[in-house]
Amino acid sequence: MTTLSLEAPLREVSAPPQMEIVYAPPAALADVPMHYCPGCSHGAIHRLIAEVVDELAIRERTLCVAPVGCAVFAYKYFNFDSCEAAHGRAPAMATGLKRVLPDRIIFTYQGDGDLASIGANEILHASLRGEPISVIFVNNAVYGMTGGQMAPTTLVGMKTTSSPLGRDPLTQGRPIHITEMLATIPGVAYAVRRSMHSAAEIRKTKKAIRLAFQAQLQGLGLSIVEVLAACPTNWRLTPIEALDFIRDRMLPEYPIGDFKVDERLREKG
Amino acid sequence: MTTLSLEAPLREVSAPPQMEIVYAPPAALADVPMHYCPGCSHGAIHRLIAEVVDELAIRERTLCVAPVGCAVFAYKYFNFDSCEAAHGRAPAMATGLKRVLPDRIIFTYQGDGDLASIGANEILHASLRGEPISVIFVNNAVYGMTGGQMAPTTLVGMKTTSSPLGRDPLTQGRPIHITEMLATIPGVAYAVRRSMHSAAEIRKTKKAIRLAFQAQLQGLGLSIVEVLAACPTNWRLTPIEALDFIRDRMLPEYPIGDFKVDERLREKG
Amino acid sequence: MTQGAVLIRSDRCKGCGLCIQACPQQVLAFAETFNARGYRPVQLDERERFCTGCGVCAIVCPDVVFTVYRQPLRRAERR
Amino acid sequence: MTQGAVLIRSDRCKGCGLCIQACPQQVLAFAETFNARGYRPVQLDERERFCTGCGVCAIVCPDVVFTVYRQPLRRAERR
Amino acid sequence: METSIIISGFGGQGALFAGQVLAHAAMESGKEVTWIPSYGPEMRGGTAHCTVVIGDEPIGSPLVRNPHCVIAMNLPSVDKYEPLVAVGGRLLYDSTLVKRPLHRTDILGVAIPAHDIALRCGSQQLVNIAMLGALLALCPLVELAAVEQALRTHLPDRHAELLRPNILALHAGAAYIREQRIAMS
Amino acid sequence: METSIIISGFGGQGALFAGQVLAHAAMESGKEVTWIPSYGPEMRGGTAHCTVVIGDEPIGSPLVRNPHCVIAMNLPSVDKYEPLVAVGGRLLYDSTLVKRPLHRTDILGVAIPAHDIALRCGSQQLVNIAMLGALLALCPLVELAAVEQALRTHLPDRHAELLRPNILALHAGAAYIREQRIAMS
Amino acid sequence: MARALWKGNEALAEAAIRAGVDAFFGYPITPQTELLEYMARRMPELGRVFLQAESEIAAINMVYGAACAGARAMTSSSSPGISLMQEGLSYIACSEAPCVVVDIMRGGPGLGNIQPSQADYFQLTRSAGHGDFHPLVLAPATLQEAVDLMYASFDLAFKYRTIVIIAGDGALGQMMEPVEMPPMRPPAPDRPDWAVFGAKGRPPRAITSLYLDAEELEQVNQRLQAKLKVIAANEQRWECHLTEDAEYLVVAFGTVARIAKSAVRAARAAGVRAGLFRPISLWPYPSEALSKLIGQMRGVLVVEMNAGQMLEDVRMAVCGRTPLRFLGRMGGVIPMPDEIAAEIVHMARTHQRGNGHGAQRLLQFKE
Amino acid sequence: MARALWKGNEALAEAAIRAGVDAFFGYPITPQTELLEYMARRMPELGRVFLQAESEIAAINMVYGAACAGARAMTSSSSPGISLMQEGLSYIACSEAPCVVVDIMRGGPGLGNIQPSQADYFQLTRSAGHGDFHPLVLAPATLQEAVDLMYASFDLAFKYRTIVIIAGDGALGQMMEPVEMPPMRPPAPDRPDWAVFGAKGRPPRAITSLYLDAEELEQVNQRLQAKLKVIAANEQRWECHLTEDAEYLVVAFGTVARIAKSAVRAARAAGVRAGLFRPISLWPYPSEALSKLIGQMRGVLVVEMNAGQMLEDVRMAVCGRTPLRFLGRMGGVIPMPDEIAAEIVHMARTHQRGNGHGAQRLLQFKE
Ligand SMILES: Cc1ncc(C[n+]2csc(CCOP(=O)(O)OP(=O)(O)O)c2C)c(N)n1
Ligand SMILES: Cc1ncc(C[n+]2csc(CCOP(=O)(O)OP(=O)(O)O)c2C)c(N)n1
Ligand code: SF4
Ligand code: SF4
Ligand code: SF4
Ligand code: SF4
Ligand code: SF4
Ligand code: SF4
Ligand SMILES: [Mg+2]
Ligand SMILES: [Mg+2]
Repeated sequence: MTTLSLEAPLREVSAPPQMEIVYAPPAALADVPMHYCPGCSHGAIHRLIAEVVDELAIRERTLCVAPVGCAVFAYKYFNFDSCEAAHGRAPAMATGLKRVLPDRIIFTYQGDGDLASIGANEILHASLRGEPISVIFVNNAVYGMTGGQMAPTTLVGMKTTSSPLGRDPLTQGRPIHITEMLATIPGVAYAVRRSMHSAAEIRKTKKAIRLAFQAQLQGLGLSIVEVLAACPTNWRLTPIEALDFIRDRMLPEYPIGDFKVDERLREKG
Repeated sequence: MTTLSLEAPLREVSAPPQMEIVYAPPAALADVPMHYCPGCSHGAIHRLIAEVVDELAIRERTLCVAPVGCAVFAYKYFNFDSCEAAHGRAPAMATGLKRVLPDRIIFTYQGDGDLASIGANEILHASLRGEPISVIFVNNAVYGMTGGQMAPTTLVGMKTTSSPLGRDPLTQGRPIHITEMLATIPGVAYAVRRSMHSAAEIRKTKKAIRLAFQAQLQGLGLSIVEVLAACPTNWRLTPIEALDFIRDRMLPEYPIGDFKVDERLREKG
Repeated sequence: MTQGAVLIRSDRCKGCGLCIQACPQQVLAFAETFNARGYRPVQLDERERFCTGCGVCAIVCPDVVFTVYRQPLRRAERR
Repeated sequence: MTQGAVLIRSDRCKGCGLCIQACPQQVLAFAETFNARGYRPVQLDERERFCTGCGVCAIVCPDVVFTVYRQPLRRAERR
Repeated sequence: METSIIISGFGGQGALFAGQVLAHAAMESGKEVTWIPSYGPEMRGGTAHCTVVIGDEPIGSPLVRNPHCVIAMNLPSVDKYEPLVAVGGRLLYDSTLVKRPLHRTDILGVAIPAHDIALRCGSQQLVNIAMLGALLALCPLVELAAVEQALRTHLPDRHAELLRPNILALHAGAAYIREQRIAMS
Repeated sequence: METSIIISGFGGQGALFAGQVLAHAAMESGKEVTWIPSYGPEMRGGTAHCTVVIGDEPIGSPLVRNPHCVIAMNLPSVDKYEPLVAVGGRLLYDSTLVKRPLHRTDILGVAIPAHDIALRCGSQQLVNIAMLGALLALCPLVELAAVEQALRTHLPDRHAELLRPNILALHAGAAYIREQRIAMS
Repeated sequence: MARALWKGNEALAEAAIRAGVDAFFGYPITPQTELLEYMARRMPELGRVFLQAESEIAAINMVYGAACAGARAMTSSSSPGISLMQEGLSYIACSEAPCVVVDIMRGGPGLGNIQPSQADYFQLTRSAGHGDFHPLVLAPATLQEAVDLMYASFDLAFKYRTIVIIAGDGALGQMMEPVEMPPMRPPAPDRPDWAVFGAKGRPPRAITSLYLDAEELEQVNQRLQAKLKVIAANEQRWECHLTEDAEYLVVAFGTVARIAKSAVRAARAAGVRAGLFRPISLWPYPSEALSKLIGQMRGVLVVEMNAGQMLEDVRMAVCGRTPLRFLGRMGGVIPMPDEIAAEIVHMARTHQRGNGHGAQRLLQFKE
Repeated sequence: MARALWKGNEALAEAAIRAGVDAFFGYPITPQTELLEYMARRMPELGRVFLQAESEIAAINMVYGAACAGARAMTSSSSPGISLMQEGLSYIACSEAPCVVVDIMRGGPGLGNIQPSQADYFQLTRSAGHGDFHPLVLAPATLQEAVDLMYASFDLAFKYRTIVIIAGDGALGQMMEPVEMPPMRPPAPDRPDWAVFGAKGRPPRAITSLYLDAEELEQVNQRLQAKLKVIAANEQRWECHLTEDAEYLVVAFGTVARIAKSAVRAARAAGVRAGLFRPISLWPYPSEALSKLIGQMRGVLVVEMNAGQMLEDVRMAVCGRTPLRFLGRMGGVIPMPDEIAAEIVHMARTHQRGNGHGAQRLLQFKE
């Protein structure tokens, strides 16, 4: 009933007769191919954000702030306004935007190198101020874009191009738990960790992103969703092995959980 | 038996006959007047450090790293080697020193603006790495040197030159609790808060500084002593009122306490 | 069982295989040929009629390859 | 009571008064005159013989003004 | 012609404020004027000084090496500025605090018991304005009335009760000079 | 004289490695050589290419606009480089993947069933070296023996089992050209 | 409006407010702090944005964000803080987000001190960050001029979509002088058509400085360079003082220039026909105007509070035609009028002795 | 030792190791990252310090700390990362802590791209931070030269207590070329007598850049400037290629210079007597050497991968004596030999037409 089409603008193909669409690419996502590696979680996370933006009907007042990292082209993939931030500075840039556009929905989309290493001060202080922005924090335990160096989130013993013998806690420290840390700050309304390693978890990730945006809509403070994400390329695993790696290796260090949920935050719809 | 001497090199006066010295200025402190305001806690904290250095007999292998802040001249007051760091970067500079001088005792001496605002990323990552340095963190709830602006540690409602109506948590956030936050990090061996508001508390502060240095001597990880300190000038209080301010206003926000004490840390002597 | 269908934008597929592994009905497989970007895209295999339109493939696909259809409930009939 | 004594480096004193307030024996007071840096330094007052050499003044003083002496224990006698 | 005045004393003695009052008075009198403080990281305890330059044309340098007039409110200020005062210039100092004689003979040194005058006017905090009054009696850069007006406008509200004493001190300082009949040159 | 070679293909096809092998062989043969890759943030999936310049004098530019030789392992590479090859230059392409005819007549286009040759030698991963063999049969820049040696030294240990197949593919590629008797000019 | 006595830093702040600044983000640093403190008081009163950032890095990136939304955004700092803003400034320049930055320079390098300095001249005019760009740099010599330039700065920033830097020094920031404040501007009109504020009723926009393709980035650079040429053609500002009949020219900017004015008058009193050329725009440098004056000069004295930075611009304008002398004070020392006057007179005397310099350069530090 | 094929970034790392680097602190950034990755592998093997810092700011301040202890410390980065190091570099310069920094420049401004560029020329030579200082900047054109300069860099840094910057670009960092590696140096001798490492048996030392008193800071600056003069006198490096009989001179550095060599040969083949002047030290700039050559030239072509930065140094050296032409490619575009050769030939042809330029400047971007 469905055919394998090799080229052509498939968006324009009409739905098979008598069938209803149960899933279609979200309108808030631009209809262009993404540059990510096969099996990279970035694409799916973009999609979840776009779905949430569509569902909340806020596409026309949403702004994305994405800094460098593999998602450096995020602005090409979203169907709403965006700004590109310098490495680590997305929360500062988002603060500037939010302060002059208090009724817009501003979110940052940051990698773990970006948010937890060079940019930890900016996220810390945005949290302290309770800046009403949402933060999508993609933790893939490495610097993806620059070729798989150690990140502050890299697991102990994990080999990367800058920890060739495996991360040694004695000289390189232990993994950082940013979301738990930010959850202790009064200005943070919502701080949770989710994962991309299975369809069920992806669904929960989407719900969390939705709640994060809702926290902002309700003006409750900063909201952050840490998402455990696959970087098959730099982990040197197949996409499927990469999901297993999340489940078997990352989850023990980074448990999924709700570290802070503001009471006033009720999921609407 | 003791006379009030108005000028003269008093160090050279011999001890009154038949009396033993119960307190003399520490050898690790240079014999020069300090530039601090009357009643400023910096001077007394310097003295405590020098006493600890003398007691541990480590003067010849101790290095101080002090960044800008009112204690910018700390290097003039200590009788051991020092480096001046850029604003907020003392933990990075100390890391550089410690990595090439692993058997030396390196401590940073940082104000709250320095450590908790511009330099929060450097202290966070030095903590994550478990860098075996000691951090003396002087929290006087303001930027002293630049004239009393709001710091991340400024109390809610407290008026400063950059929060003239009092710190408003809605736009400026709530006070940061750096020491509690760092205590959650595995690389941190010792994280406590002390105060300078009375003789008894000052004694406890000294003990904590001693333990912090001992943690370093034992190679246990990063040690930090947050010290609640008076800035009468910028608080626009008399020195005595300033001590009351610490007790009545700062302690409720910043309770004295041991947030982390590595088990291997036994007070020796 | 509900009758489903999926539209696969093969030009977008990068052949990561996540959908193949996730599809509860196991109706997806790699094509023999390559797409323009050098990947072997996913296609429905001969068991395609077992597709339930559950949408799991769309959920796991990082490259937004799928559109998923389902026979309207109740009115759906096994063909 | 132990007999104590303090040496006050008045040129260093900034007149903050912390020692005056902290001295358990209340034997410290401001001088009438100013020191070279424009502060009224602390001095022992007429009750100086009550100084116990407890060292509290030295502990609270931010400017390292004090050296504290005490009659060796046991051998101390009230004069 | 530009006239430059340096006012110097311990932090807290109000040297900067006296300079500002003079600058306000000069501006309101239609003169050109600049005021510039010494500024440093020590919040208190050091010496503080400011430089005021008054003229009829826009002021060139707001800072001077050799001031025409100096008001020195403590000994370190006398030590520092005595060698710098321009030849023929004036050095006013508080003779209550500064006991040493001046060395230079090519300047006019004027000892003013400013501390006493200030106490008589109600507070030792008035030394600065008393000395400003004395300076203006010696060098009529602006009318005392203009200074009075500047005090009225610029004394911070929280010190409102000090307005009258300040005005008193201003005139007392000036009167002291007049009584001494120190030559105005 | 400098000769420039661009090797281009999908990421993972080993274009960069083939270039390095050629560069090593050239250096060991006493030539001057440079190798430079395209580099980009996409870790995989894009096309990758490298430029090798071989000469007798120190190499000037490691990059060239109009290469003398191009090895194109996929269609996008043919599309990109056909217009750029220097007049009189060579464009070798994998005729298993690229079906379209070349447009230019002022260059020597050589279709090589590299995919087939590679499969015959044991793996589709050998396309790169098979095409390198073909190139060297066309343009004797270095001896095949030098390439063999370079393969021996530089094939990563984890791919040791691929050494023999690589050497096979090298010669098979060269042999294909010789069999076709394509003019060496 | 009547003249009032203002402190430099506060006058700059008030002028920015009257020019309609929407948002101020900053971090304390002497000798600039009063500007921030003034903003802390006034901006909230007016319902505008004031935020003390956690660092200069955060401050400039907040400015970047607010500027992307089309707001009139600014920050202020002093030398070490400006160093920390270099990456942010480079991003802003490439994105063409308009903004205003105040640099109240202090003694360096390093922590240095808090005294007046002009040693960031290169950093401001040549390389306010990596890559090819120049902010528009304006250097006032009086508080009135500081206020007027600040008042004009947002218009310039938005007209050219450029960074405008007001380059002052500790003396300018700390001094008081009578100023006539310009009137309060009405709030800014509509959001500019390049800004991002939500893609309502229009296609989405992205503000970025990323152009992975070299040709594409070259085009962006060509656009930026073309814009810089336009700015260079339109925005050169300078003042000539007593230059009509001058034989000896002093070139100085900012605080040094006003001091040099006194010196020029003193030199004339000593019989030397001296004049002053004062660049107001440091970038674009008023090279042609200076070059035109050079023909008539027998000597040129450059005076700066640095080791000779603007000197390079003068050298390029003079191009060997006249002997050049340099007086540089460093580390926060301010050259005094008598010192400059002495240099002018000395230059004239040396020249009198018939000592034909030709293209020879005399570089001299006060040593 | 025999020649081996090295990748630029790795060759630089190995050369630093053989020169005895004690400690490396860095942060990943394309196109420099392989240098850091190589250090990550090799330094721990040798029992030396490798640390990936949390940011470029931390990295340069770690270098600062290690350098204060007298260690041979270094970092490497690319343009945006170098921008972030400006404050640290300024502190280091004032404290005279010796260290080595590698900048593998990429396209800017802003995030730009990762292609080769030379657009940090000003940032490296003019203002590597606030205040008056210049690092010693060395720009290799081949990997062999990169290795040799890197090998020499620590000696230079310690001799002058200065910052040495190796200025490369993405092409240099990414390319492979045969290199003969110098031998491994024995470990460094005793700690220098200015370093801090514990006041054992000597009075305490402090390393600082703070001099609150203006006169004191001026003296520090005078010492720094005097040192810079010595460096300027001793350390100018350049290469002349085919200049003896040249009438037309190309001036270019780094990667562009090696490309220009091919172009010069091509121009000669086309009958134009072209030569190449290649500055190796960008600061100090070899002005006198260039100036001497100018007399014989009928035209000078400056080629850079930027909008014309070194051009200013050439302008000052040429001083109006010869017509000047500029070819600048930006945004990561590398000028090709044919393109440069065409410019040279065009310059010669235009000139032939008897069109006497005099001091006239011809600035041209590739537009
Ligand atoms: C100042 C600066 N330093 C370094 C870089 C290089 N860089 C780009 S992205 C990145 C880190 C990417 O890692 P992460 O944030 O985890 O994102 P990912 O690619 O893994 O999604 C780095 C170091 C840069 N662009 N700017
Ligand atoms: C990059 C930079 N920004 C700002 C400053 C100005 N500055 C000096 S010290 C200081 C903060 C002082 O506060 P704190 O660290 O709390 O120390 P305190 O003076 O209160 O002891 C600031 C902002 C600077 N020197 N460098
Ligand atoms: S390198 Fe990793 S994070 Fe980056 S696109 Fe590839 S898989 Fe995704
Ligand atoms: S301003 Fe405050 S912190 Fe600084 S010296 Fe004075 S009292 Fe101490
Ligand atoms: S909709 Fe469900 S059953 Fe159908 S292909 Fe997708 S995953 Fe398989
Ligand atoms: S998950 Fe998407 S990209 Fe991956 S194989 Fe399936 S359809 Fe292709
Ligand atoms: S030693 Fe004790 S009793 Fe004596 S003066 Fe000091 S505090 Fe008072
Ligand atoms: S505590 Fe010290 S400085 Fe303060 S008054 Fe007493 S002696 Fe003087
Ligand atoms: Mg990552
Ligand atoms: Mg503080």
